[in-house]
Amino acid sequence: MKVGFYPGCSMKGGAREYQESVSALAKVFDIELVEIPDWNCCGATAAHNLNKELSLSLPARIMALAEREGISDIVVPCAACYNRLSIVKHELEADKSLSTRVASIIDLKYEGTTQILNIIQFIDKYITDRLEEKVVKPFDYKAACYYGCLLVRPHSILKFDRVEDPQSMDVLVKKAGGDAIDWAYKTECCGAGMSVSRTDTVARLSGNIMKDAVDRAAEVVVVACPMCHSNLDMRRPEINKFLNEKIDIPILYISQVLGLAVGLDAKTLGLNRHMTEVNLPVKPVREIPVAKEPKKVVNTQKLEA
Amino acid sequence: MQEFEPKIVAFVCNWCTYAGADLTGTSRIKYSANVKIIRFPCTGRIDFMILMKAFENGADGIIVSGCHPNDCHYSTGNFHARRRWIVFRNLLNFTGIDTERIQFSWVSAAEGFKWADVVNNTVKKIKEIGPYENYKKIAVSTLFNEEGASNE
Amino acid sequence: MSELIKKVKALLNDKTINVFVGYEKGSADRIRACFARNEAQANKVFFDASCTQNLAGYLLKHEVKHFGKLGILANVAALRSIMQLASEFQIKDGEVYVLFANPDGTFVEFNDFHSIEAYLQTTDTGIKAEEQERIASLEAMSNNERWLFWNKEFEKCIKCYACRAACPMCYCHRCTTDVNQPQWIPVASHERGNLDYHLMRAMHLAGRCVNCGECATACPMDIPLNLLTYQLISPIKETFGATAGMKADATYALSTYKPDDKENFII
Amino acid sequence: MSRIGVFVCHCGENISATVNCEKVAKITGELKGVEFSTDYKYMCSDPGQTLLKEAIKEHKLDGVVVAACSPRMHEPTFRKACAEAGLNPFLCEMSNIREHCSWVHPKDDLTTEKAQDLVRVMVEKVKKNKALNSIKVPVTKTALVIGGGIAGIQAALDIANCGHKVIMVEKQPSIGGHMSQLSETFPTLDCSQCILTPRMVEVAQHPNITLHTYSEVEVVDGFIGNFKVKIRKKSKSLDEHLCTGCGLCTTKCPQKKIPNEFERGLGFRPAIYVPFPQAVPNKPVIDRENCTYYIKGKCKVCEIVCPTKAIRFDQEDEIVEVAVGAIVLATGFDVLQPDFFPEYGYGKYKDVIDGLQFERLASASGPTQGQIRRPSDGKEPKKIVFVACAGSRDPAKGIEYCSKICCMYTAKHAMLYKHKVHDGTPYVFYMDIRAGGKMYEEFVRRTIVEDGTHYVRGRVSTIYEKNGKLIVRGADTLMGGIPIEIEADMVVLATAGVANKGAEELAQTVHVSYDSYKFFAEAHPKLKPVETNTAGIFLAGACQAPKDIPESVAAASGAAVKVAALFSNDELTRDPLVALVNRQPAPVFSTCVGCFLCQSVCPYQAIEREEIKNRNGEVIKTLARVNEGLCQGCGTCVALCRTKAIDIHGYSNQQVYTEIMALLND
Repeated sequence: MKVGFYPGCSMKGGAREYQESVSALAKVFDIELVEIPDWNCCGATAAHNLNKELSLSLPARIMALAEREGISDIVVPCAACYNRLSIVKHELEADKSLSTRVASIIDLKYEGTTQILNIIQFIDKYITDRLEEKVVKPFDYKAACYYGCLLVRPHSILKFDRVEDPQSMDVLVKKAGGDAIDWAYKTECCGAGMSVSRTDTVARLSGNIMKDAVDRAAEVVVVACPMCHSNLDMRRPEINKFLNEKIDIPILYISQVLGLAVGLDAKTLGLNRHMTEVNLPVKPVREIPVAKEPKKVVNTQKLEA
Repeated sequence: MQEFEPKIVAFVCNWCTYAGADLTGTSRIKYSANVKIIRFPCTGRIDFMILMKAFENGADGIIVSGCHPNDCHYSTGNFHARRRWIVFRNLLNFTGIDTERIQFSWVSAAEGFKWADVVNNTVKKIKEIGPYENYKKIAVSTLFNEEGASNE
Repeated sequence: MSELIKKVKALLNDKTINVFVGYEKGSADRIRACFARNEAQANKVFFDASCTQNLAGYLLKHEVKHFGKLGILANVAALRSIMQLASEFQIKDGEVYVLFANPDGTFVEFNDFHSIEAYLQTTDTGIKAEEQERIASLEAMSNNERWLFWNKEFEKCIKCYACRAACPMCYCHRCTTDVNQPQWIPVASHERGNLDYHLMRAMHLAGRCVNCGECATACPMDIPLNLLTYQLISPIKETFGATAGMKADATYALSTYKPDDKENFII
Repeated sequence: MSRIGVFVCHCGENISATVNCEKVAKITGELKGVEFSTDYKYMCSDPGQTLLKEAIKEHKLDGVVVAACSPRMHEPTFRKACAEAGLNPFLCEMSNIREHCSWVHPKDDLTTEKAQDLVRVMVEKVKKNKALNSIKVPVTKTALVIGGGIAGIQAALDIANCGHKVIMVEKQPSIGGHMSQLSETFPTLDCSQCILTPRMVEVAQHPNITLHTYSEVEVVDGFIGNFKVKIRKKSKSLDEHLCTGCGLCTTKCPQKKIPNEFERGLGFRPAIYVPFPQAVPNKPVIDRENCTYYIKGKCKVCEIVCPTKAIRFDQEDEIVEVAVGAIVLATGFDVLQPDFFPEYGYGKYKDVIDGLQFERLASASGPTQGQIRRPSDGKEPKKIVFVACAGSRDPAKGIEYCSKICCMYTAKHAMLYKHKVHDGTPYVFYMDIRAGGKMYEEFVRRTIVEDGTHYVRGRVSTIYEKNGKLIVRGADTLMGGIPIEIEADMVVLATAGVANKGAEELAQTVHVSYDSYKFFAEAHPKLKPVETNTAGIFLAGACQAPKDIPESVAAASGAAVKVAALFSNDELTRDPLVALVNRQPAPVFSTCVGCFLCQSVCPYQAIEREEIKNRNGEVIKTLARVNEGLCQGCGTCVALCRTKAIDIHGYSNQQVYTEIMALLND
């Protein structure tokens, strides 16, 4: 099974562990991720603030390249890239003349036939069915699933399950053996790109998120966006300073959570790369209810940092 | 040479366009005398064969007009008419009949100005393209007043 | 072959049907329709790949109907005709025994409309590539060229009405052609009368034509009549989402509407 | 040979200024079949009409063409004049040579020629006209009112007070509807029950009203004046004649923990129950789904304790068939279901309730006897948040309309809360305050100014529970959109009013149209607000769109007047310009082939199936038939019919064909 893969900048830099964990997870499920050759920047926040055509052309080129390779599905783990690609696909679909114009700019044929999948849609389409049978180490933690904004909005285009109270990541965590808690900050702003320019704002916004998660006894926050991850993880000292507390729960990507559940080791999943140490408590083993042959019982859940 | 005065027949519904044309009159807005109206209860009543008959009998242009979508006096007649025209227009195009000579429009009872515009623009267009010689040829060459039979 | 004959005999013997509409070899081994009512006639029933006529055209014919319960050897076009006729309340479920001649040479019984619908979903019901090409080439012409093309074709028409007789959807007892108060369609086969007649026929089949092509096959003057109705199939499907002869309870594209039906010519 | 009269009107100078009327009369007078032609200054004047009438008599005219103004103006005038002269009014046609000719063209020969053409067209048309008689339809002077809420009650009483019989059908065991659940009503704060219950009793006691509660309409056939209706009376498991309504059974029933629908789940009821104390009829029904006897096969406590032995466990549903002449739909509305608001925790947190639940809490006869207590622990909420537009005006949620009543009842709720919890703090989140109505704006002002309700303009994004409090998070758009969080004890959502469950099915049963929200559609949004597109069926109240009590009552009275007007004659007279399916001698019977493709184009369900049977009673043909009582004469079926089996009076195939011929062949 081959699926196109668009890494974007963060997978190659700050969020290398995200790519590592997605690749490792795909491998477990015999999915070959084909990186789109000669891919370019999605334009991120900058392009659509500066130049409309540029902001359309950059993602269009990525999709056109994928089309040229005969790729029908592209998984875009970064929520920001996913957002840009999806919105551009939508805009070009709605306006054929714009689509023609963009095709002439990028000098490639653009049909709009590729499907853009975020990490959750990717997992749902290719992995979910086989997930439970592969779980060997249930991820037995109270997890707060944090969706952020770029994955779910605008609802009219992205059609994420329930815009105000999304569920699909919670479902995945539950399937991995976890306890997805009900909490209030699933889609609140983390501060996003203010990370550098207004660290204080990020500390406050991300701080509120972390506070609610911890107050509700979450042992881990699960994310699907490198930006959310960096704010909640890398800005932890600032967050703790703002809250005047010491919050030390880790932030994991959904791909890492599932990776752990299917028995991948911490190094493969890049857990060592997080700023906040991933130090999940060892839990007593829970019997896995399996119908067919009993799986090997693993006694300790040892995480290598 | 005398200027070409096209024969144009308008098939309109009683409730919107006929009333709209009345308003054109009440407002004394002038339009070309080439267009003559035949009243129908609803655009839904306008059989496609009526359009064929008009061309056959020497019409150079046709206007078909009724209530705007959602405004039909009978609530849905114009929706059915619209489907009929979509299909019929396809067929006419395919058989090489000049659909430019048929102007479909929605003119409400309040659109006296629009009616005058529709008429004037249609007359102008038909004057430009000239008489419908193609159709007249087949019509005239064979006109041995068969219809006389039905006119008691 | 013997299997088919055996089946027809069994059907006639146990009175499941009174007549079986199938194919037989006529003079000079030409394939023609047969109406088997007894063993001897059943023995002549024949089928091979050359048997392509849509026999559904006979289902509503008075001369066939009066035999009683009908059985039919159906091809895909006939199945679609049956569906369309059902949607127009001309055939009830279970009224006609349908034996389907699979392209692979086997025969399948369809016991109800539902199974016909299910089968049609899985099979190719579109028009043939060469017909599509002919339509495309006509569409590529100028308006005047098309006018001349059809004028030339219609000039040939002798108003024999074979197209009407062959069409499974032309089942009206009194065709508009035969209405004389008023005389909508001139009787004589002059250019105008012919144009009127064929435009009318195409409009009456719009949204109902199941693209069996019997009209063109039947035409002794080789007028490509099927193109007129075929050409309307894809716009009707694209604009209204309707395809004729796929469901027994389908709605007719021209007697339904959507408030937001799209057009680009009404001002 | 026809004897047609042509009368060309000058309309003062309105026509004659640009059209040579004398010439028109002269030229058209020479047309074949025209016996008489003249022109006159004012045809519509008394002398003009007299001229017409005398010409009809003198020249024995069998057709008349008046060339004058628009037929939309004076067609009735001249048809009446013809009728007075003994000529069938439908043999009179008008040529519009004023609006469509003299007023829009300059004075020249072309204009006069056009006038001649227009007259010629009508002369030829009138030759094909047929004498027609008005259609008479008998009227059954009994009305059916579906729904026993305030709208149904009002309509039923108004019709009954006009002296006509009324049959009322109510789905629930009691009439009263949503209004009986309300505590007090805006803007006067009078008690809902106090003003409603006398009306309910009046319905029960009115000699002209037959009440079927716990019943539903199953089939509606027929047409205006002549509907046949089947009503399913669901079994109450009770002999209503024997039951005295003592209520002993309801106190002894061992099943006591069934969520009470009337209290919207805030209280409980037994399996044999009266929905509320003032119910009409005040007799219990057994809820078979929850009754121990029907579940387990034994119990029968109610039967044992009943002093009059009125319980009937084996009672079956009864089908009642009635004939009615008019139907009033008054089936009301519903409010949104909890799963609509995951972000507001409705359905998840006990203390997030909807407006109707708050009504029950505030009602003196409610589960808390009118004290405001939160459902979770019974404590008095000290801080309460009301969320207006919960679902309404939210395209993302698929409800784009304004539910209209929420602004007012939310203001009322805040006020009632303040009257009951003096030290409490009410907040209202709102988008706009829509308080158009008599004393409405003043009422909202009172809530804000006198009762100190904090109105916050902004939407609530989310509500969640934290440390026993409901955190309501929103934005205050009047303060520059600053985020705002309120730690509330209770939240009341003004959930959108939506079409009642089953509205779509009912609309299909009674053959009326409905909008995309499943509210029933009126015939015209402005001029026919209580009529439907189906003649003889009317709308009252919130089944049409969200409405408050005064509006519902007004609409109900409006519908009642329409019914009364219909019932004011023994027969209904209708214009005969209707469609008809041709008839032929046997064995053809008709050229209709019964494809019924015409059926779905008819907006009025006027096309019926008619079975032609032979002497043995076997069906030999099924034909379409146009019901003259329902047909409104649009002619869409005529244009659709492939065999030309359907035609329409007034615009027949012969007539329009002749018009085209005449117009184009001069």
